[in-house]
Amino acid sequence: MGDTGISAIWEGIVALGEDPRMIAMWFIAGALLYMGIAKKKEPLLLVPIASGILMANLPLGELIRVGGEGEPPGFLRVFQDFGLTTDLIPLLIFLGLGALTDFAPMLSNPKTILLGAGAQAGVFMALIGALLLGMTGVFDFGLLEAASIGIIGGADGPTTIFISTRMREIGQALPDVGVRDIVGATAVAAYSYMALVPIIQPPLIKLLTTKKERLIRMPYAMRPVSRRTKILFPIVTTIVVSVLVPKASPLIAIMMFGNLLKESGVVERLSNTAQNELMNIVIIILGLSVGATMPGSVFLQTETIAIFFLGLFAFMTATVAGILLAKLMNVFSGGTINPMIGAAGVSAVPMAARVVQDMAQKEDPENFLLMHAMGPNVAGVIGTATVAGVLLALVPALVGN
Amino acid sequence: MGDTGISAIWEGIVALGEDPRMIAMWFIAGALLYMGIAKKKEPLLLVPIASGILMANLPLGELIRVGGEGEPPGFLRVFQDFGLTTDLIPLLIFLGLGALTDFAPMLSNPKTILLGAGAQAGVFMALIGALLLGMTGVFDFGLLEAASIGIIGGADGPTTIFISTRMREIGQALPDVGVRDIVGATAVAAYSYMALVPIIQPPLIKLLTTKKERLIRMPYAMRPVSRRTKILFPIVTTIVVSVLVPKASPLIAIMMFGNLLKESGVVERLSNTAQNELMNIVIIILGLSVGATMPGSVFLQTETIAIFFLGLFAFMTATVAGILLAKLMNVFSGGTINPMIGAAGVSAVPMAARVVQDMAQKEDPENFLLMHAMGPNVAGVIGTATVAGVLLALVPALVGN
Amino acid sequence: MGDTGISAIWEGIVALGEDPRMIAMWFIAGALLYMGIAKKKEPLLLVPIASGILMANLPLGELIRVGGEGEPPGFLRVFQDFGLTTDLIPLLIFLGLGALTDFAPMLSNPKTILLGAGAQAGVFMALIGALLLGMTGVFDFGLLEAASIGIIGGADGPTTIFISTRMREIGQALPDVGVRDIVGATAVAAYSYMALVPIIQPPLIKLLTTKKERLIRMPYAMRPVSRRTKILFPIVTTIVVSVLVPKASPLIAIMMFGNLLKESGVVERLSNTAQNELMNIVIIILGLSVGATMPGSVFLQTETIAIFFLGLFAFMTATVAGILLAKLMNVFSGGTINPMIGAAGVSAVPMAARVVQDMAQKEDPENFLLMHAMGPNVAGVIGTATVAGVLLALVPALVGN
Amino acid sequence: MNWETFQEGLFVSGVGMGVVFVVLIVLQVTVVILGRFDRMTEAAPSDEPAASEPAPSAGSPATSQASTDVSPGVIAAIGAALALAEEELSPAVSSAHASARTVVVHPGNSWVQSGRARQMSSHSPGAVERRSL
Amino acid sequence: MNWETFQEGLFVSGVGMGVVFVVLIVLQVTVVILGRFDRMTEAAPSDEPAASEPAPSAGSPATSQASTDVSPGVIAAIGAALALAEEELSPAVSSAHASARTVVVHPGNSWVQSGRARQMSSHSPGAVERRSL
Amino acid sequence: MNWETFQEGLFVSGVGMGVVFVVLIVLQVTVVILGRFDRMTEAAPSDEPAASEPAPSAGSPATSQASTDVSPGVIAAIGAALALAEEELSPAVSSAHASARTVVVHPGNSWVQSGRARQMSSHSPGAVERRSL
Ligand code: NA
Ligand code: NA
Ligand code: NA
Repeated sequence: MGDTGISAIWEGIVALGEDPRMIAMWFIAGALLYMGIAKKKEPLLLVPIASGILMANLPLGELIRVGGEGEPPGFLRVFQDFGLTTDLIPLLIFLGLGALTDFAPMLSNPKTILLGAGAQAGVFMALIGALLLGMTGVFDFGLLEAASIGIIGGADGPTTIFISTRMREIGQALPDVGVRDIVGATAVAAYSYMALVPIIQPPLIKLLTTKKERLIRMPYAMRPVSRRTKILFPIVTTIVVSVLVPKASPLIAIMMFGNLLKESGVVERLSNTAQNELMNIVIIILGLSVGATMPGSVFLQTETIAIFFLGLFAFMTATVAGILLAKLMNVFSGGTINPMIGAAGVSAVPMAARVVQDMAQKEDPENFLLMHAMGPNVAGVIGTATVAGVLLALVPALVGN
Repeated sequence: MGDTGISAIWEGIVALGEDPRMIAMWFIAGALLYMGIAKKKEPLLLVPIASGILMANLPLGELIRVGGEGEPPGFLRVFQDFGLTTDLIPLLIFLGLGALTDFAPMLSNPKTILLGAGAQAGVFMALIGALLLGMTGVFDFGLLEAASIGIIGGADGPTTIFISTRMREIGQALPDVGVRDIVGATAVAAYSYMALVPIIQPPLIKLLTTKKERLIRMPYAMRPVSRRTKILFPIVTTIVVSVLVPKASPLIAIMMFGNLLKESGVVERLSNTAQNELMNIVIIILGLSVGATMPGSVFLQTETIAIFFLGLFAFMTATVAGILLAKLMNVFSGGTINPMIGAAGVSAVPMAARVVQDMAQKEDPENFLLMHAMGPNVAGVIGTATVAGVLLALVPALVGN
Repeated sequence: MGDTGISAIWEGIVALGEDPRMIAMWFIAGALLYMGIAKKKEPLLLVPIASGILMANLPLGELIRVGGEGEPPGFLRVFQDFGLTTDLIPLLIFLGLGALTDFAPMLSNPKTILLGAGAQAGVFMALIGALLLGMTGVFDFGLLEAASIGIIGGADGPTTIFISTRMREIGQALPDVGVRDIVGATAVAAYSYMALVPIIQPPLIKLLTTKKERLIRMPYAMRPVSRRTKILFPIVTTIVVSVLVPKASPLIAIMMFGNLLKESGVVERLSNTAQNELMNIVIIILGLSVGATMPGSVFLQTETIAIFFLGLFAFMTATVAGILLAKLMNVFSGGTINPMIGAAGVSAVPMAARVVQDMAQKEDPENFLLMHAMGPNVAGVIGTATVAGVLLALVPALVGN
Repeated sequence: MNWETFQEGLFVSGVGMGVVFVVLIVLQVTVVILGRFDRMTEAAPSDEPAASEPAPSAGSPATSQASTDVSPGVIAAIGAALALAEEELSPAVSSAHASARTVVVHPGNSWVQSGRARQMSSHSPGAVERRSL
Repeated sequence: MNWETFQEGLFVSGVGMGVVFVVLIVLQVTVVILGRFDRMTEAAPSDEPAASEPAPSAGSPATSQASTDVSPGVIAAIGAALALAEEELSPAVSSAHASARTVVVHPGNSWVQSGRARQMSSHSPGAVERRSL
Repeated sequence: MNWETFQEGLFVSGVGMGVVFVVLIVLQVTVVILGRFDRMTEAAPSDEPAASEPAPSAGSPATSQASTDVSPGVIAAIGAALALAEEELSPAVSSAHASARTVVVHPGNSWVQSGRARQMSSHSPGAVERRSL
């Protein structure tokens, strides 16, 4: 009895001494909380994610325990099993995002849609970069990990979580394949760099565009978009993308369903709930669950550093590719496209578009590019979902061979 | 590698070619969206249901896949398994409906309660009709399917979904019994005809009532209902119905709990959430889940046409039976009951009651029947839940023999 | 066929005759509804709990059935299995409570924190009392039951439900240990006595304090608390308590996460949802689930009476211990602490603090003690969560030997 | 499919219609009784706001006739403890309650007016959306 | 890790970029067509609000070429029953609908203005919080 | 039930009360330290709003003493990369932040007033409903 009691009293401190990586993770959680709260960068996700990291690094790990002997799985483990592993939570975020997204800027200016494709090159540059690092033997990256790292370049949080969870699960289901759990690292990288878009992009934009290009005005008397078009767009997009890339259909169909709730105009109460209460509940669960994938023993690996560098590389190459494609289109369109809007193709809605707007106004206060940049911006979301579908279709088949 | 890639690229188009019924279902989804969005008929359910149909008919069926090999069950499959098959979702709708329903018109005018019974004849007429069609050998309807089809006549969406899911599950659990999956067809029929009540009922009402009957005024100085009665009613009803028809207790107890939240007046925040946010979340899940029961291969059967005809027949016979009972009561009450209010017994709250109100005012602008028609209207909901309990008690026992 | 039908028609009445304890439970449910609705005492929990009791005591128990043969588990059984047994629901309540709690009164006046410890003596007095009753051989109380009964003295509903569910599950998982299901009894006792705090505490306070002591004024020019401190407090508390009492970490970490959502000020939409819509949904599920643990056959035992008496004893000894500790602190602080605020250490936020405020103002209308009493009040919540962690760490180990 | 199934369908229909009428008649009687009780208390307003609630408590001896392993004393003790405990706490509460009663006792005209108002406004979109889910 | 994996990565990248361009080009064409259709109906406003919707229904014979065990007649019957049933119910509804159409047909200036307004207010905190989850 | 169980109960009680006092004393000390820190920064307001946050980062070498297979350099690199990256972006943000600080530094009187107001209004139904779940 005495032994039981005494060991129980000290067990927290003992556990901490045995795995001091927990303490290191407290500081990482603190840094993310600082970024979210003091710097107000992506607080909606960073505060829950950082809290999840903290909860996953408390002695004995009560909140992420597997359970058994009368003890249920830990609070965060339940969320992970029923929300993350089933894709439910990232897809419900997509539902809310769909209900929040206004595709009108893209619909009224269809030629900017293509710019959403260019920026996806960042995904594949980072994927190849990860494989190259894997070939050095220092970092343990296979095709599954490379796909998860690459998708960071899509600058889309839920898609990143969706793909990295899928890749981990697929790897674990294959008997002969090892896979690292990098869900937390890729998610934190994605959200961190989305927060840092206003720092990452401007130097690259300046480097790759001439002042004359940046001064190109684009008329903002855009073509009006009928309600019918706004309603038909999500329906048609669901069908088109799903036929061409069936594995992208969950992401696209659910985002477009959310958008249909909004644009139909007849189910406002459903649209509001999808945007607000349901979204908030899901954000809390998503953030905590993702944070909880990062016990120190999982996160504090050399690979994590590589993931953060590759993620930054992905954001940068995506920006570069977007701008280069826009420059090309500018040439062919007779100088009517400001190449800066190509940088908005990296998604990170609406930060990337706002960066373009700010840079344009700095050089010419009368130049309003926001609406033109929103086109590639939201097209980039569709582009990244498409890329996710391609990865889901090809990677497991290649790895499974 | 090349093979894997090439087959993956075309797999969506190939799958579509192999099962073009998907394309047919897109048009059905489109028709339901048109009814919901352009015609504003039952949009809250029809928009999600139609979207669910669309999602269930995309190549490879990613959203309704069973899962395995590192892939979780599809988004809609998860909802179906955890929401529809467990009754959770239809019952949560009942919770919200209870919190939305005002039983005062019924409580202040108890003699109209009985009119909620007459209209239930429509359920059983359609049930027998389905069995007769089954006897022709053309349509594959047994007692389980007949019960699911009959309940369409209850004009109550969640009850229809509840019963048809139950019947399907019971049939699948019985080793020697085959059962068709007609959840989607019965649900779409129920909601479609509820939307069409203003078209279906008026000709029947005109046919079965004389102008003199339709001119009967009913005094609207109704007896006040005390708060105590409003609070005791849901409690007593739960007990009475559950003792008489135990299998109806989930539907009744949960609807009455919702009503108690409202009428108690002390838990407004719970009542509001049950009516709004929770309800909206549940409606989205219910609609998508029901829609997802309709892949083309399941829905496009000869039986589906029969279900739609029998559903219409059920609505019509329910209306006729309600009117005839009201005529009878009018005779016995010395001409003080306008027989039209019998038609409101088919539920479809509040459309059926409003049809009666409109027809009364067309002939006599000073005749206000809405509150009198709301009595049978809400009593019809209790009646249909009772019928559901009877079906759940008798049908499995009879089929299992 | 006739037999099946006839037995089905009477089965409700027959079941009622076979177990009339159901009827007794209706009156208990009625008494709780009366307390909640007419007396407006703790209606948020008592109305759902009483409704859950009613639903668990309907013939055939459709809402709490285990399921099988095509029938899913009952509505309330699903909630119990996925919400109560997994700790999810009590912990989500803690999330909302954290987002609702203002720790500023405690942070600005740290010396009152210790008063949150004294009142925990009530927990252990009741625990020992339960064991003494168990030794008489009349009541079947072992250490598991005694822990569940003791925690009633924490005056904290979700913690009580959390511990009594844990103890039940731990007992059921141990092959050689019997355990009673007293979740419902302890929960009802906790909420009932929380409602009765304004009756239970004043006589004890009067008995144990002199008029001179009750007249002690405490200055209300409290030290301001910086936003940084408010933000750091939940983070540091999570770490400190979790290191010292790892088994308390779920309760503390999640409550503190809720508080961080509020105090961070940057995620207001998440904080609002945690306090409102999510909280309301969880309250409904919690109340119904807890109520549903009380079929008459489980609740109507001699042990239940003992639980209610021990619960009252726990509240009383907690109050006494809190006051005595405050008297001691008053002596050492040179007469600057009004001993009445010790009674607020029993939690029951904010009733216990308000009792102190009311009693102070009755004797001296210029004496404002509410903010000083709120310190021990919220510290008592942390204290009770700590006690819960100790119980979870020690009791299973001792019982399992 | 066959004749036997059809007979079963007829049987279900007969029982079903019968049960529905029985249930709704019982409910109708219940509602009438509740209404009578309202008018009784309206005529002679009592100070016990929900006298109907404790009353059945007294009627619980019915349960003692059955074969329970719990004595009615146990039931009565638990029920009574709960029922007694919450007797009047503060005059403020009970007076607030009393004024609420007043509203309940004489709500006649206002209710009718609101009913009429509801009839008039029944075409508002809010009313339309309220049901049919 | 090895050379083969690297090649697979290159293959995935090539296919991926190709598919993304194809998908977005197809979407672009679709949007252009939807826009053309808008301007057509703007030029000659028709009384059929969503004429595009029933039209494809007629196009469904395409399905009959495949090996389904359901005749196109069945499909057509179901689709038509649903589509026909909801034809105009009351003048109130259709006139409300018509006025909604008017807004759709001539939204030009107001839309541009609101777009511009959004540009100006794009730094408001509400706008910032809206996305990037 | 037996004597041994009773002894276990006493043991649990003793440990429990001891741990509760230890935990709350540690918390009390923590809160006092946080408060001291507030008054320090109040006396000499610094421009680093959350100087306490980076500080522990420097203290992380403690972790290097233990047997981890990760060098402290790795930890420091990750932590630093995250902490450094978000340094000031735009003057608008930092000035908004600075004004928020001002409120934090001198909230004295208003807080006391609001506290008093809360005392006065503590009987409102909203306040009552807030807790006790
Ligand atoms: Na993107
Ligand atoms: Na009905
Ligand atoms: Na406490």
